[in-house]
Amino acid sequence: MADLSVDLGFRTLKNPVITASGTFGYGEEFLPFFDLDILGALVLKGIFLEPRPGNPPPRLHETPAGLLNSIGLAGPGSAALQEIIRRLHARTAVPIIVNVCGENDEEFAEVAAIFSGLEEVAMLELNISCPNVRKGGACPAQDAGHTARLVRQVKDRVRKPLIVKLSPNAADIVAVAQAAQDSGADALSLVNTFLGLAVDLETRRPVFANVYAGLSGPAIKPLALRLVREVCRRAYVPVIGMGGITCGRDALDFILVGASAVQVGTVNFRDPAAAARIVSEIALEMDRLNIKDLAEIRGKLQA
Amino acid sequence: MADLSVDLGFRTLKNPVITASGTFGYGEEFLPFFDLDILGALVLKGIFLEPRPGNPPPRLHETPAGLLNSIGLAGPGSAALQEIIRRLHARTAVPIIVNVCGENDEEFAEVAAIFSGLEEVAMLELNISCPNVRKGGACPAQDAGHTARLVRQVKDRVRKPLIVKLSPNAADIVAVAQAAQDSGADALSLVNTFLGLAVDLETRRPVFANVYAGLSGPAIKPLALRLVREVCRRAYVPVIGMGGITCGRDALDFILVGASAVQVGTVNFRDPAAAARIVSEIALEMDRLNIKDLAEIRGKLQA
Amino acid sequence: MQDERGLIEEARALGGGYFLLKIAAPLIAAAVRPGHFVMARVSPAMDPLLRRPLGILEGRPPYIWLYFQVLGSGTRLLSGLRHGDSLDLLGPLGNSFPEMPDKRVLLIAGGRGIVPLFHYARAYGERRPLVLLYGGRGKADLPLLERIKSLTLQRLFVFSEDGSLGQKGLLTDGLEKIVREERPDATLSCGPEAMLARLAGLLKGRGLNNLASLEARMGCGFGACHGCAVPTVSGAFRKVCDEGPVFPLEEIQWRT
Amino acid sequence: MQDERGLIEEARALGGGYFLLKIAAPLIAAAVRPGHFVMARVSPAMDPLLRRPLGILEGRPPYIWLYFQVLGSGTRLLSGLRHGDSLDLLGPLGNSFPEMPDKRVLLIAGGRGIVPLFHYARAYGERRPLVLLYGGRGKADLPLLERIKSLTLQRLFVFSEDGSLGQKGLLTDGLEKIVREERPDATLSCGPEAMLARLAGLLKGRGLNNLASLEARMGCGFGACHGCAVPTVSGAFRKVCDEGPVFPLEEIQWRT
Ligand SMILES: Cc1cc2nc3c(=O)[nH]c(=O)nc-3n(C[C@H](O)[C@H](O)[C@H](O)COP(=O)(O)OP(=O)(O)OC[C@H]3O[C@@H](n4cnc5c(N)ncnc54)[C@H](O)[C@@H]3O)c2cc1C
Ligand SMILES: Cc1cc2nc3c(=O)[nH]c(=O)nc-3n(C[C@H](O)[C@H](O)[C@H](O)COP(=O)(O)OP(=O)(O)OC[C@H]3O[C@@H](n4cnc5c(N)ncnc54)[C@H](O)[C@@H]3O)c2cc1C
Ligand SMILES: Cc1cc2nc3c(=O)[nH]c(=O)nc-3n(C[C@H](O)[C@H](O)[C@H](O)COP(=O)(O)O)c2cc1C
Ligand SMILES: Cc1cc2nc3c(=O)[nH]c(=O)nc-3n(C[C@H](O)[C@H](O)[C@H](O)COP(=O)(O)O)c2cc1C
Ligand code: FES
Ligand code: FES
Repeated sequence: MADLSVDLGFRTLKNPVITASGTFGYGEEFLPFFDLDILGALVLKGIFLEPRPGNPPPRLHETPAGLLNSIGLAGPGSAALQEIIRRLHARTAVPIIVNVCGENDEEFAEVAAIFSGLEEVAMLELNISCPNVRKGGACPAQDAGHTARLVRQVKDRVRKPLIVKLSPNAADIVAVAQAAQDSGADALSLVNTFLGLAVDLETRRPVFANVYAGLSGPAIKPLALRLVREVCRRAYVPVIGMGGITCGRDALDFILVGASAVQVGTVNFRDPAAAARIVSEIALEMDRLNIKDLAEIRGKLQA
Repeated sequence: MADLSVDLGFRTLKNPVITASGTFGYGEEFLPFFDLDILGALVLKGIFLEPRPGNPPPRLHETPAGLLNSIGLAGPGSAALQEIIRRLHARTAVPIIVNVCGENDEEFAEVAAIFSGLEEVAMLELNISCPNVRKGGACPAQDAGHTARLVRQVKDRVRKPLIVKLSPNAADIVAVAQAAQDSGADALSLVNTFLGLAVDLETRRPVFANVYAGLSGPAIKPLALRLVREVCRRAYVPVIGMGGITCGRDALDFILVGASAVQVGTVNFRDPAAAARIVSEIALEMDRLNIKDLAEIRGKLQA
Repeated sequence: MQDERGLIEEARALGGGYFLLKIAAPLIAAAVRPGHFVMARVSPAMDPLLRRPLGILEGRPPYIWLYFQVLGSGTRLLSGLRHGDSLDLLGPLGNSFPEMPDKRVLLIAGGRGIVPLFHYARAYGERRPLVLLYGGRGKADLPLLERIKSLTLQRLFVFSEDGSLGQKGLLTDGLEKIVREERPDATLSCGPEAMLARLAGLLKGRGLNNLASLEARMGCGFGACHGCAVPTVSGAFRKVCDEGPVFPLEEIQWRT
Repeated sequence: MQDERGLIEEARALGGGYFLLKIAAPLIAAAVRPGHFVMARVSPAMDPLLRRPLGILEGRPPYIWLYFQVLGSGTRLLSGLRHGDSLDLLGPLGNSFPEMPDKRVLLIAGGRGIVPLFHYARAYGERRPLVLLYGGRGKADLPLLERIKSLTLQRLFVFSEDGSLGQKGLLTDGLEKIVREERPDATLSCGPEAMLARLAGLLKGRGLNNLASLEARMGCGFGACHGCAVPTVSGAFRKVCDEGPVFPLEEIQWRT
């Protein structure tokens, strides 16, 4: 059988399939569906220092082959999450990645430091790209300078590998990617959701209180794949690609353009066992195409 | 019945539905399906000075609720198009808009000048945003400075109203919009297609010879609607919104965020009578919501 | 909770845009209780992308019944299912209405809100007297009435806004009198948000145990996306899919 | 050209992923000629977004027959159609094979490429002798054979790569001999691109009139999108949908 393992430099994963933040809850919601050890890793829902209620409903709006969300990073806060992580870790050996959020740079660093100190956590993913915190969708990942400052500040406070998650809404995502890696990011992940808008003609208001929301799902895959390729061409740290992946073929597309691993998001809602299915589909597809090892195709797009 | 007419300042359209360039051929292809006089206006497929063969196949690739195209602006050249326009004009009274292309600024101005002199042409749309001409998808509309220069140069040579078509791939579409209007654009239209990528794992090559291609269709609607709103907030000239419109409701969403009129693109392939259907759906929807006149809702999004 | 491929045994159009499906889904049928729902995958393609939540009208292993109203593209696709087709279902999901033995229970159903209450009456109606208040816009909105007559009910009150069936008016118009006469200990309700909000007002301070089953847009149906949150009077949000869909009526912050 | 809602009269699975639909579509049926195709809308939802091109196997007003192979999501959805369902069709589209009376015609069909040639034989076979060469990977790939026996053909040659039906081998392997023996004036062909490319080589310089029906990815099917272009030997592109799908074999620039 094909070798699905992935060497990130700082860590090896048994396969490239990671569940994406905010789409896999706190892991335990998926225990009824499959053994989480099947995954390469999982990323928990984004966490702030304190508990947050999240945005008022509606929080979701379906579009053709896409999903707009404005969850607003509802969550129990970092103290409660530590408990959840311990509980989860007792039930699975899958590497756990904490998605670190903050309203300001100090909070990012604070939250990162907390989870850097937690034995059960394998890595941190710095979510500097959530469009649902500030009105209008602004986030640190829209600016290379801010990203550099923030990553450095966080990096100083943590000892775990740090993945920096990028926004497709940046004017120049490649510049932001470079800023992040030059400032110490151990890996990059992209894309977070695209800023989108839905309106309600009846009320003449935006569907979401926050006006804009983040678009994810199969609709964005061609756009995400392009951005991941652009970032991979300049990145010297591993890149984790995502955006609209629904099957093994989709995942391999991201690896072909240079991603080391992938994250699987919205499809988890449609099909709770999707991530496990994608792991086997990747293996089957590799066997079919006689690919022994992911390195054989990683970044091998001829263009 | 509701009043669907649209006053663009320089011209009145009987309704806001315009068929988008490249998705409505040269008009005549749709004569079997409906009376073109039903439309507010139609835009012809983009034209260069000389005939162009277009890109090699494949030129299309379907994605979930979206279409990637890399037609490469195949076309008969401006001399032949004049004949086509005369023929079309003899069969319909619908305002004809010529989508003006160029490999360089001079060619844009040249083509614009030619069709500005043609009586049968109502307006010009300057396609500075096509991602399928240069490899990598670059186009003048990615840069405010280039846009300003080019629009001024074209404006000097034409007497017909000039619509400037913007690219969603610009780092700052609002800045480009401002440059275009400040340089004399009579109206703005957006969005052209989003840069996307599809790859073929079997051959390890991009699906398209040009690598990137343009994404259109319902998949992009939430993204397009946001960009149109952003541009409308700063525009003092009329804005023509488009991107993924498939029904009257979609069209009215764009008007609610501030568009004066809309263009209907990819859906014409799926449903050749779509544009005519959308005109009636708009009227029905306005009646249902007791909207007498489009001005009642134009730009009236409460956010 | 099961991820089960159901087989359509019977598909019936009931008129007025309402449909009834009888589905062989033995694992879900074996576990279902009144108030539970399923998430149904409406298309093998990516539009519609998400599953749709549907209450379970009745469960009699190996079958479950779904009853739904065509609203948009998801329910339209479901209405095209025929005998022999299959349907991916996730369920049973959510909490459920408690049995409350020895209590006098009033069931209040608006439109398609009949689903969990029908289930309740089917499951528990033979063991003690139940009163059902069922309302809709008009006759076409109440196509389940024939089937309801097969339930064991102590009393049935029917309301229609246009008077085409039962008493004319909103069911909330008749509520006060019915509560006075029937003296229930508890009410179980399901229906449009405006109806539930009005019920909350009418039932306040009467010392009854009022439980309502809510709807919300759902991303996943099993607690992972936090998309289905509803505000409560305490200011906190609750997830309809796994903390509900049944909540104390008083706990919800009604928007209307 | 009509935008017509067809009604499925009969849907049959033929095994091996092949399906046959009998559709009441009187306007299209009245106008159809061999070589024509339709664009079928495969979903009311937005994925798949585009219609799919399918050749017309036969037209006998008010019916047309479609024969297709499940390849991806569009054809999979079509395979779920049942008696009583409807299907939006645009057609008939494209040019067609000329009748060529008084000519000895050899039909060459690879796999699903049988469709326009079956149609041709049905329409013109009774008026003069036709020879059909039909090939596929194996028996499961040639499920139309039974139906083909109902055609009036002078001779029928069957090839399968695995030898499970007819002669073992590619149909192009047998071509030379058949051409020598049957002495056709013209060949009409349809099949995989590799087969057509090979045919072009084999038939070159023999003075025959060789016409082939091509496939291409289509956006619209009626000339508007320029998505279906194929390169010709002159360097120019031709649109398969409205300048084709039938072209002189020699005119096409084969990629293989
Ligand atoms: C727990 C639960 C149980 C349900 N049980 C049933 C049932 O037994 N029978 C039944 O007919 N329906 C039931 N519903 C409602 C059903 O889920 C929706 O009608 C369905 O999802 C609509 O899907 P659609 O694709 O047809 O419509 P869409 O195209 O998704 O929507 C059509 C219109 O309805 C609005 N809408 C859609 N879903 C909701 C929602 N949840 N809340 C508010 N507005 C919405 C949309 O904004 C749109 O305007 C239930 C809902 C929940 C949450
Ligand atoms: C004029 C014409 C007539 C046709 N007649 C018939 C017919 O009678 N019966 C029949 O079974 N098929 C016929 N086809 C082919 C048929 O249109 C395709 O098989 C169908 O569109 C595939 O759709 P899908 O959604 O199932 O597959 P998709 O998901 O679209 O594609 C599945 C796989 O096939 C590839 N593919 C899809 N379409 C094409 C194409 N046109 N060329 C090359 N690769 C492609 C895709 O890249 C993908 O790998 C015809 C095509 C044309 C152009
Ligand atoms: C409901 C929802 C919640 C999300 N929450 C988070 C989050 O907390 N942190 C984060 O970094 N990304 C979050 N995301 C973004 C996803 O992790 C992912 O980047 C994005 O959805 C694109 O991948 P997909 O198309 O596979 O879903 C969320 C996405 C969705 C749909
Ligand atoms: C096949 C195709 C060809 C196109 N050709 C042109 C063109 O020639 N000139 C142009 O300005 N836009 C062109 N476009 C872009 C459309 O006019 C429109 O901006 C875009 O498709 C978004 O709208 P839609 O989602 O409704 O299709 C083309 C789009 C498609 C799909
Ligand atoms: S629907 Fe996803 S958490 Fe409730
Ligand atoms: S398919 Fe659109 S031009 Fe041929």
